[in-house]
Amino acid sequence: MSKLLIVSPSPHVHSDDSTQKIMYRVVLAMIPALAWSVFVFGLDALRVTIIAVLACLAFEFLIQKYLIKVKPTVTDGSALITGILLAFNVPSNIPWWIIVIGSLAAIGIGKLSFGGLGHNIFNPALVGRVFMLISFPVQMTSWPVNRQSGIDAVTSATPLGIIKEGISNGTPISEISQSLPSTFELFWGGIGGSLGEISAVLLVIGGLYMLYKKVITWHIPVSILATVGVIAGIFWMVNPAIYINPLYHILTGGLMLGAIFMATDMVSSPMNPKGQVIYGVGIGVITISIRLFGAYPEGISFAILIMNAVTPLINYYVKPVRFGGK
Amino acid sequence: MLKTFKLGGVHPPENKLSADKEIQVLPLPKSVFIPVAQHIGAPATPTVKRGDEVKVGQVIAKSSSFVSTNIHSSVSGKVKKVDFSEDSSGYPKQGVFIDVAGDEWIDEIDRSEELAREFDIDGAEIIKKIQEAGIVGLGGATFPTHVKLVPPKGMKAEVLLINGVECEPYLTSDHRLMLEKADEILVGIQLLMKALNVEKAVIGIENNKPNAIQLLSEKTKNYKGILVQPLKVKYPQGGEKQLIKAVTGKEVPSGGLPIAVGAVVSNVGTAFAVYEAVQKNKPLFERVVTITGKGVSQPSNFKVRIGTSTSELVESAGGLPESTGKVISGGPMMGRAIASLEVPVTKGTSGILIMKEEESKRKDYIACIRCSRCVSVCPMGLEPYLLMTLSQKQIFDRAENDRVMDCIECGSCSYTCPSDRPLLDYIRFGKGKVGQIIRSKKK
Amino acid sequence: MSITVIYTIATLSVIGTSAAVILFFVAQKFKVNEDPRIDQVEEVLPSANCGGCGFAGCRAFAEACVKNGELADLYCPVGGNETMNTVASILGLEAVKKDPRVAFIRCNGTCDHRPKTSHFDGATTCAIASSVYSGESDCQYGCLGYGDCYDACDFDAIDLREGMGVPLILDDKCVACGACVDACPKDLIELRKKFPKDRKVVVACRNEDKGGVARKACSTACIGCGKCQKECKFDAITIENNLAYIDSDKCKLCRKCPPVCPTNAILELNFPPRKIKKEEKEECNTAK
Amino acid sequence: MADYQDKEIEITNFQKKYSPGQEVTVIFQESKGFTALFYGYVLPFIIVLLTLIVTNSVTNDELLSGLISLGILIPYYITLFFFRHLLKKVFKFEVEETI
Amino acid sequence: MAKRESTFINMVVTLFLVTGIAAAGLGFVYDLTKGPIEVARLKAQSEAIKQVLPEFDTLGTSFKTLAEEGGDSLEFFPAYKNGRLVGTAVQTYTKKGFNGFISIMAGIDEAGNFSGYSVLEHEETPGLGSKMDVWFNNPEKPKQFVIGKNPNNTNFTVSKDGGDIDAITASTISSRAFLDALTRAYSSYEKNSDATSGLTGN
Amino acid sequence: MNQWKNFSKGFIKENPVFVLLLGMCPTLGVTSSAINGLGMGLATTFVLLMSNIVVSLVKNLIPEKVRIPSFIVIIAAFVTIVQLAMQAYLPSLYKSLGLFIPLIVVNCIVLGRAEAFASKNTLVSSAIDGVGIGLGFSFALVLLGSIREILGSGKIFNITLYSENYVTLLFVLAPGAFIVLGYLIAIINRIKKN
Amino acid sequence: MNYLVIIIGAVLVNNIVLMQFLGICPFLGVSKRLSTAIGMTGAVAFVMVLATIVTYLIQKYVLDSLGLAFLQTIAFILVIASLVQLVEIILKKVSPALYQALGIFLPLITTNCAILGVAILTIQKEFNLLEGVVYAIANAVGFGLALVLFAGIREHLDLQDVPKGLKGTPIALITAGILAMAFMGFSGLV
Ligand SMILES: Cc1cc2nc3c(=O)[nH]c(=O)nc-3n(C[C@H](O)[C@H](O)[C@H](O)COP(=O)(O)O)c2cc1C
Ligand SMILES: Cc1cc2nc3c(=O)[nH]c(=O)nc-3n(C[C@H](O)[C@H](O)[C@H](O)COP(=O)(O)O)c2cc1C
Ligand SMILES: Cc1cc2nc3c(=O)[nH]c(=O)nc-3n(C[C@H](O)[C@H](O)[C@H](O)COP(=O)(O)O)c2cc1C
Ligand SMILES: Cc1cc2nc3c(=O)[nH]c(=O)nc-3n(C[C@H](O)[C@H](O)[C@H](O)CO)c2cc1C
Ligand code: SF4
Ligand code: SF4
Ligand code: SF4
Ligand code: SF4
Ligand code: FES
Repeated sequence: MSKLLIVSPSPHVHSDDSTQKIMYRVVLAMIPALAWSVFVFGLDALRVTIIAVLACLAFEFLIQKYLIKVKPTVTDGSALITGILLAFNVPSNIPWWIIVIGSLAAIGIGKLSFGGLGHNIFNPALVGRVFMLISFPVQMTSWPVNRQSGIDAVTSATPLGIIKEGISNGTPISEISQSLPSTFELFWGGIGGSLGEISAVLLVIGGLYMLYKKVITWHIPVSILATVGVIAGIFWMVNPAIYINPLYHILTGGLMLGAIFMATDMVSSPMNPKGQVIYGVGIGVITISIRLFGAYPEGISFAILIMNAVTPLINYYVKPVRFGGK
Repeated sequence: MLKTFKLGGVHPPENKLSADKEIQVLPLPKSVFIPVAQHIGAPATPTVKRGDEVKVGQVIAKSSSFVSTNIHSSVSGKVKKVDFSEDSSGYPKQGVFIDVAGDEWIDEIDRSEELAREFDIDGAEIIKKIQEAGIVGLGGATFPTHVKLVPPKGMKAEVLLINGVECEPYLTSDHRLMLEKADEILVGIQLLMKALNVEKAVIGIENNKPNAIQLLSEKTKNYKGILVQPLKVKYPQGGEKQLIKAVTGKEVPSGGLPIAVGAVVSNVGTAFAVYEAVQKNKPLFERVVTITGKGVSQPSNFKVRIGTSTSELVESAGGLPESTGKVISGGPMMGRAIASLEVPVTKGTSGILIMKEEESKRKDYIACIRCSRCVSVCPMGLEPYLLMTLSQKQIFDRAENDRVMDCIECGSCSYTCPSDRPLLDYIRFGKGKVGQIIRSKKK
Repeated sequence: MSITVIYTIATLSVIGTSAAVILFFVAQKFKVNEDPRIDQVEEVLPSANCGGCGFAGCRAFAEACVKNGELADLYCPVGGNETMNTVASILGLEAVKKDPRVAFIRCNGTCDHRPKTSHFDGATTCAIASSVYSGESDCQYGCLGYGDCYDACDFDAIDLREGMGVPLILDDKCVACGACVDACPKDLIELRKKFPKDRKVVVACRNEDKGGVARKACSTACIGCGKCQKECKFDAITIENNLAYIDSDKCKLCRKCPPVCPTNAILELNFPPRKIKKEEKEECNTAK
Repeated sequence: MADYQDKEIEITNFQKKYSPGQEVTVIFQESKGFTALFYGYVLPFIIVLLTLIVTNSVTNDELLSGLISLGILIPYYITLFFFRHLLKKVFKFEVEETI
Repeated sequence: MAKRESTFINMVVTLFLVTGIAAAGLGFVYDLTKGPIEVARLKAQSEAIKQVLPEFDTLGTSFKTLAEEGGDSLEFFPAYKNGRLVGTAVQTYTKKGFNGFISIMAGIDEAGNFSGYSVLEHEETPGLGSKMDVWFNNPEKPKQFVIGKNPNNTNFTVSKDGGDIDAITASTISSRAFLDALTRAYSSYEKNSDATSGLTGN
Repeated sequence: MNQWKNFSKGFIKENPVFVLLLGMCPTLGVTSSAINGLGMGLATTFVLLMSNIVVSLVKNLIPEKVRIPSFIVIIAAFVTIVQLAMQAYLPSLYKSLGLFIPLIVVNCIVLGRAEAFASKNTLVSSAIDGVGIGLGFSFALVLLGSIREILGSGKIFNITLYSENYVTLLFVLAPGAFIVLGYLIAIINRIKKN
Repeated sequence: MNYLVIIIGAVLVNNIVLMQFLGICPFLGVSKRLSTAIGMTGAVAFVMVLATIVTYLIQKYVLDSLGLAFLQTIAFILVIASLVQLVEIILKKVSPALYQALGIFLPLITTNCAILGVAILTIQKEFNLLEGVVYAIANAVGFGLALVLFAGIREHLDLQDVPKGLKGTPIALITAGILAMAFMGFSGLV
């Protein structure tokens, strides 16, 4: 025998799944929503997405190569996801330099400062998004109108913004809702907003694909949506004059995007089903509190970031079901 | 109704290439190396020396304590030397080298093939015979069977579980044995039941062996108290704790023995060996070994004398393929890769798996992406990703608290990790260290 | 003086004085339990917290020094005699002098000496590799080369020498803390007496196999032939289990033994070059 | 080979390593520590708070209720003093290094 | 010099002395700065008043009045030129700011129009809400300029809510709060206009 | 000790903020602009200088066991003096530094210096130490304040550098303080290593 | 309702550590282990409440009535320092075991500006005694929340490969920054 035998500890076989495959499946799941936003907002959406993706990949490569001096891992697909999701979270008319700064915050602060893929505590895309939201509130909160529903290139508020605005003026919901898109429009995506949040149905389709491919489990998205639905429902039943119905909450403001694509980021979410449900409920409660009582019209980004911070505690105290009890 | 265990589990490709290959008798080797430590517990002490003539079945090393067994010669011939040579642990171990001459068996052994169904012998005597015959668990753990048959004080066995699961991919030795020696196994089971003084025995067989399930279900009608339980295919169902959970629904407590839930588990091969030892006076000196692999020209099942070198086995299966990367003693999930083909077949060798080079290389691992797949597949409900890091960073107190000692080393976690992390490598290391710490604390 | 000033003084003084009364009691307890010498001793220790002294960190060692009453069994290998003398003078005790030591890896099975007979593909730590099998060569005693010792060393005193198969200890950085000794699963590392200019004569082998087997596994293995033992005038060499061992406390660096070793298993390091057998010496001298 | 693995990984020492500059702090054992926390701070804290709320609503005098609620600590700690031998058994503390 | 022993007496005396001396020093400094502090406070106030009112020469006695909807009181500073009332500065507030409390000095001229304002205290976000000190004071942007207007002739709500004043970009909340404060000042002013006009200089 | 070294150590080598990690609250709290940083830094320097002088003067008069409380009183007195003086002569700076002026008392740097240095050293070196450490502290605050001000409001010492439309607001808000300080410390660590 | 506003305001919206920058030293120093973080929180809550009561009484019935408001700083710090040490003595006398388990946190508290800061803020915000105490408790809870969250994060970070230069304090500060960013989402909640 000429070659040397290979020796290694068991097991000697490996499933053919890989991290890269998982990441590209997520990308695939986001394609419908991306395509829709390009259809709706035109090439602007494409421009924003490309800038965000390129910036994320470039920062990942440059920082890893020249600052941290480790082997760059741009090909693993995670920075690609971060880029797309970053783009999903901004209006399509945002200036390019803001996206670049946001990407730097996402990749540089949110991801690589903690050691890169797998080591970050917070969801990088959300670090980027909240960074932009706080830094550039003007640009981050003026959206072009959905082309499908009429005139081009006028800024308009999102449905949740309109509601918040109206309620703080004391206008009853029944009146506000005349200027609101219908629930059905929300569902298929006939509304204005950030790139990725406009069509609930396409996001759900992406989510179902990921569920089918076992990229995610149902625990996080379902517990978020259920919590928001239940709490919003209680308020709505108590006083429908100032609280809008729960379906509206579920379909608007990037809740779907957050629940399906961002809260499920495995790196920054808890490790076992029990923990994931706690995490999801936490996100739901914080989101709805911010929406109903806070200054921001929508709160899922903040809610996810806060629960990201709680995740280590959840992992520390919530253990999986052990064989043999206790 | 199909049963299975609840927590975790994986489905590696089964690749049972040799499932329909009848058990062949491997030609006598020219020489053998029989290690004196083929079981858990104290090694036996050699009783022969260079130049001694030995016969098949003769004791060549005596057990030195209760948790230990005798070692018998598997061939007849002349003792060449008593020396060290590498076994599947990868380290040189003491053993007896014998040059084979003829095939002369000791007289006590009944060599007829005929089924000896009836027995009239009490439990204690069965155990004594098992002990003398050097029988250890053939499921892989090689724990001396007579020890298992004597429950610790205050505990009582209620059910005997027979492990016919053979959940390791590729391996088929138990499967073939069940098909070809069904009656003998059933008699062996009855003997074990008598020794344990239990009324009930259940044979657990995975659903991917329908012919074995059917045959044994058929035959058990003639044997009182024995049932066949078909099981859903899921690795590591053959693990003792998982089998007990699947069949009885009970969970062996953390750190406890099966007897804590009234169960004793034995492999089908063990049951067959018990039959031979008690009814035929035949000590344990040969066993069924599967030799298989994608590159192997004739995957087969052989009845092999203990001490035969791996290379002879490989030759009989068509020789070592050019593409070989790795040779494994055991299955792909739990077997040990061996560095040299001189390693002998021992009582614990259930198969030899030859892997092609491209299958054998591990991929470079990357950071844990916390996908929690390892957590969800762990049959013990552990957190492999965490245990690996804790072991790596040598935080052993936390590893202990997170139950590293519960790991059964099934490898499901490493198998499934999309980042290709060597989880079990480190967990095993951590387990070793924590074990030492616990032992040193006890002292 | 205005009324405010008077009030000010009155108020503050009342508060201050009552604070003083309280603090008096506090102060009483503060000094009792800690011996101030512990701090002093800790200050002169190297703060490496390496555990080389056998205690959990420098402070624990300082406590032990103060409490023990004598320094017989207490020694900080990092600080060495100098530090121990300072400690002794603080405590008014007698320091024991110890010869400085340095770690040495007793294996010279670099790639050219020791043919590879298998390829290890598991997690690359020595502990894990050694739990799987005896190693990539036929020598079951030799260095695995994955550098558990390197990871254990807090002083950057080990050079991994990527590709050579055996790490190298950098004598000038090694403080003899012993962390690597404990880390090596093959038990290859020994703390030897440190001679001037880092010279040493040492059997760089741990192979206990019989000559033939050993030689086959590694061309520079000690085969236990005993020639060096006969050569040594100082009884520094013992042979046990087919393996020679040079006791560094007895060795006088006379350099009689290396030339007689048939396998060049004895290394003489950091000596000026010999006149005779020059080329051979350079070959096996792995240190610079 | 199944689950039996040679456990004689040849490691002689498993003491934790201490790296340079590592701090050493006192850690209390968690469960016992929480009992200590309860009797030391949490319980008196609750008592002070309750007293404050009650006296304030009864007397409506901040000075009085403040002083009373502070004063309530004296009997509390005296009580604790009498039970100190019981507490002694419960707590142990150990020195551990922080990571 | 040898260190002092830590006897009980020593300790108490030392601390007594230390605090005593410190107190004496402090009292002294306090006496010294009491004047300037008061002066600084008044200066800041009068500067704010000067900023928001047309030129005046004397400040009348200030008085406080409860705000319309209850809550904290507003302070009025009537200002006179040549004995004639030229305007009143009103120290007003709102609690509706993005971060709560905002205090504003608003000037109202004798015609009842706002003549100027100065933000005294706020915790609004720098770069956003904090821009209100210049935003509503920009004659080049008539839609956000509040000077010369009053709630009687202009709808003092942000245009988004149907009013006449443009809100600070991305700071509608602060803008509303600001206008709330001005409206509060104005309504109290109207209610107390008799009191103000009735007073004369000195 | 070499007085120059004694003076200059506070800037990088023993910088209270970057290296000793003391007095983090004011460091983070007041540095939304360079001028605030400077004001706070100088106020702290003054307190440090004065308390170091006084402590080293009276060090032998004070019994061991009331050392700390006495020092606290001395420091608190100087803080109050600064407070009063600022209120009188720099009312607007006093307003923007807010709560953090009284908190100089509990700033660990001040007490730490009194304890560790002034109570053991001569008047002159204590004074120099106080000024050195104080200026090091101020340097850190100004550096942090400048960065935050430049990035977060496009200005430095209130001089506009670029249009407000391009500022990254986050840096003048609370999160910016943490983030900038975090990276600054990392950079300083690296500089110190080389 | 008023109390609820105070509580939410102090715990979430204006979190004492993340938004007000008080008590940063213990926040960075004692957050390495979860158990110590919890112990510290208990101690801080207790001392904060006691300190608020005492300083409130002193301010209102001594300083204010004598017109000595400018002595606030010096009086408060004296009171707090002796109070902490008083607790320390009492604890030690009452139960040495308790003292050993908890005493280590007390010296850390004296130089904790959160205590002094809250005492001063209580006065500045013109709370009455009960509100002041609620405010103190809420701040202690806010402190504890930040500390415990942070301790969890740092125990987690210890197991991650943080780049060398950022290990330790830098990454802790960056994490705190992101946490502060997330907490800004609560603005306007009251
Ligand atoms: C120290 C020790 C004592 C054991 N004692 C018993 C026993 O009393 N009864 C029993 O049924 N099995 C006993 N076992 C065997 C184990 O339960 C188990 O069957 C054996 O380790 C092999 O099973 P496995 O291959 O699933 O690991 C013992 C094992 C060990 C290591
Ligand atoms: C993960 C795992 C898988 C196992 N798979 C099998 C198996 O497929 N067949 C089997 O007989 N024993 C298997 N074993 C060994 C059993 O746990 C147990 O030791 C054996 O059934 C006891 O019987 P024995 O003592 O007769 O060998 C496995 C053990 C483990 C830990
Ligand atoms: C960090 C941050 C601080 C903010 N501060 C204020 C503020 O001080 N005042 C304000 O009115 N809005 C502020 N906002 C903006 C509001 O959240 C919200 O965008 C705005 O009130 C409504 O948008 P609009 O003014 O465009 O209608 C802030 C936003 C952020 C992200
Ligand atoms: C299901 C799933 C969801 C993900 N969501 C995000 C996300 O919301 N934001 C992001 O930056 N990366 C996301 N990623 C990519 C990747 O996990 C992330 O960049 C890591 O946090 C980087 O360490 C996601 C990946 C997966 C598999
Ligand atoms: S090897 Fe151990 S940790 Fe991994 S899945 Fe199996 S039991 Fe769980
Ligand atoms: S399977 Fe691998 S990547 Fe996933 S959590 Fe486990 S170790 Fe991490
Ligand atoms: S080489 Fe070994 S003994 Fe020497 S300093 Fe390093 S770890 Fe310590
Ligand atoms: S000397 Fe020991 S620890 Fe070091 S590389 Fe060799 S085998 Fe590993
Ligand atoms: S400066 Fe605030 S706690 Fe240290």
